[in-house]
Amino acid sequence: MADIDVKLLPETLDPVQEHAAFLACFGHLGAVTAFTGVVRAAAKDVIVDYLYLDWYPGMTEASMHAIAETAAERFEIAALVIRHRCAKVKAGQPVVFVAAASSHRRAAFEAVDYMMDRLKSEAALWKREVGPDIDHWIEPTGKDAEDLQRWSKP
Amino acid sequence: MADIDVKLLPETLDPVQEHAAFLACFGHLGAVTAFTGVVRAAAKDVIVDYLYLDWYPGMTEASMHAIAETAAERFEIAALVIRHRCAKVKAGQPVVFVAAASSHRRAAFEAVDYMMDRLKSEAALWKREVGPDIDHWIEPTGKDAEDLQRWSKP
Amino acid sequence: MIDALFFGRVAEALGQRRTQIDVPAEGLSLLSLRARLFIGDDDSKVLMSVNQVIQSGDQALHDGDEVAFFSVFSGG
Amino acid sequence: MIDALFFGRVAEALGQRRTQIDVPAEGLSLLSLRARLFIGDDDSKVLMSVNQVIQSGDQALHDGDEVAFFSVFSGG
Repeated sequence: MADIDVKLLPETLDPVQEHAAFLACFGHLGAVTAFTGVVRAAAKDVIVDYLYLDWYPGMTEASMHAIAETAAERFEIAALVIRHRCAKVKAGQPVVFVAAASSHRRAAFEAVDYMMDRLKSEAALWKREVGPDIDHWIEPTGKDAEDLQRWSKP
Repeated sequence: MADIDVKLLPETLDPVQEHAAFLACFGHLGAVTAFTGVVRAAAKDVIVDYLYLDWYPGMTEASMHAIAETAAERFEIAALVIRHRCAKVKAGQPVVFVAAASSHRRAAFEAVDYMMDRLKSEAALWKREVGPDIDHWIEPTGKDAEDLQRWSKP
Repeated sequence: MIDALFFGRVAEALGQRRTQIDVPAEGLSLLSLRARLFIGDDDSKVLMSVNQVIQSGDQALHDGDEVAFFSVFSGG
Repeated sequence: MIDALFFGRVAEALGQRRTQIDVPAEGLSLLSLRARLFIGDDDSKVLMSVNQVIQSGDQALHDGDEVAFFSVFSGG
């Protein structure tokens, strides 16, 4: 059974500390891939002050756990971690951290890539982008659907 | 021009500190992918005490820099870092750290994946595996050649 | 009593995040609850869950159920 | 004088990492240097570089050149 650790964080996410902890526990497996997503201060030239991520306590964590479990099984991964912010996340702050450890380099890459694609569209989160000239809910784009589609190929 | 930083390290490599420094400089771009390779204590059930990585001062750094430059150009990456150990690297110690920062998640994944595949076969390093029952030079396997071949597809 | 929760764009449109509804004697289905809450039928992007499991069709609701209405997910 | 360097399996086989060779009056080519250093011709996996640039064919060497012989790379 894979070691899966998922946390939804309403206040803060420290990717450096998460990476350190994950490497300390699972680095010995040989290959560790980590992805960090940070809120950008501008999206298509429009200033973003913060994201607000609405969440459904219980269901959100379960949806992220399900994604990690599928990834662990599909790519034969020994350890996976997902850390996702919710509530208000200011520009420049980390919003998501995902890592995978395996004895196979390729599997670790694919598992993280896969989890990120699924988190975009299948984690029970609702993202709102707020700035001086904007305040709107983000919905998955055609690109997101395309990214997800990659994984249904044989 | 991409920000490329390559170092060959004969004594120690700290992936946590490297990740922290890279995130601090380039996290604001939005997407950071990092890969850490650690020497495994066993390969195919044979105990490994350490790797010895022979290197060619000057040429080794240049070969890694060339790999990073090609990756930056091919995947339109804003910042790349490669840290590679040389000399004696004990089991459990990190041997390689590669990271890419971009505003595009997929590009950051692909650049790191690509650099790892090329480092395996095209960095001017010679890896020797040493343990109680083994002492041999490692040469790229068919799998490594296959991994590399992926990137020559259109 | 049924707990009805709202998230994302739906919460914003309704101006509330939660309401509680008694199950009438004649019973209550998921889609009739949705209509009663004035969650527009024309908006095909409203998703529903019962006890945290996403449901796409209609079904009878029971006392103690937790029902939620929300827009499509966007995380990551 | 030419600086000849050896790495990896080649350094181990020769039992040395470096040697210096005077260019004879009649000149010296890369492949003749290789033969002179007793680096087996049967081992197709020996790679060569001149002034840190990998070379696959033969070429004349010059005073001050840095020549290296090594096995295939394996990093990562």
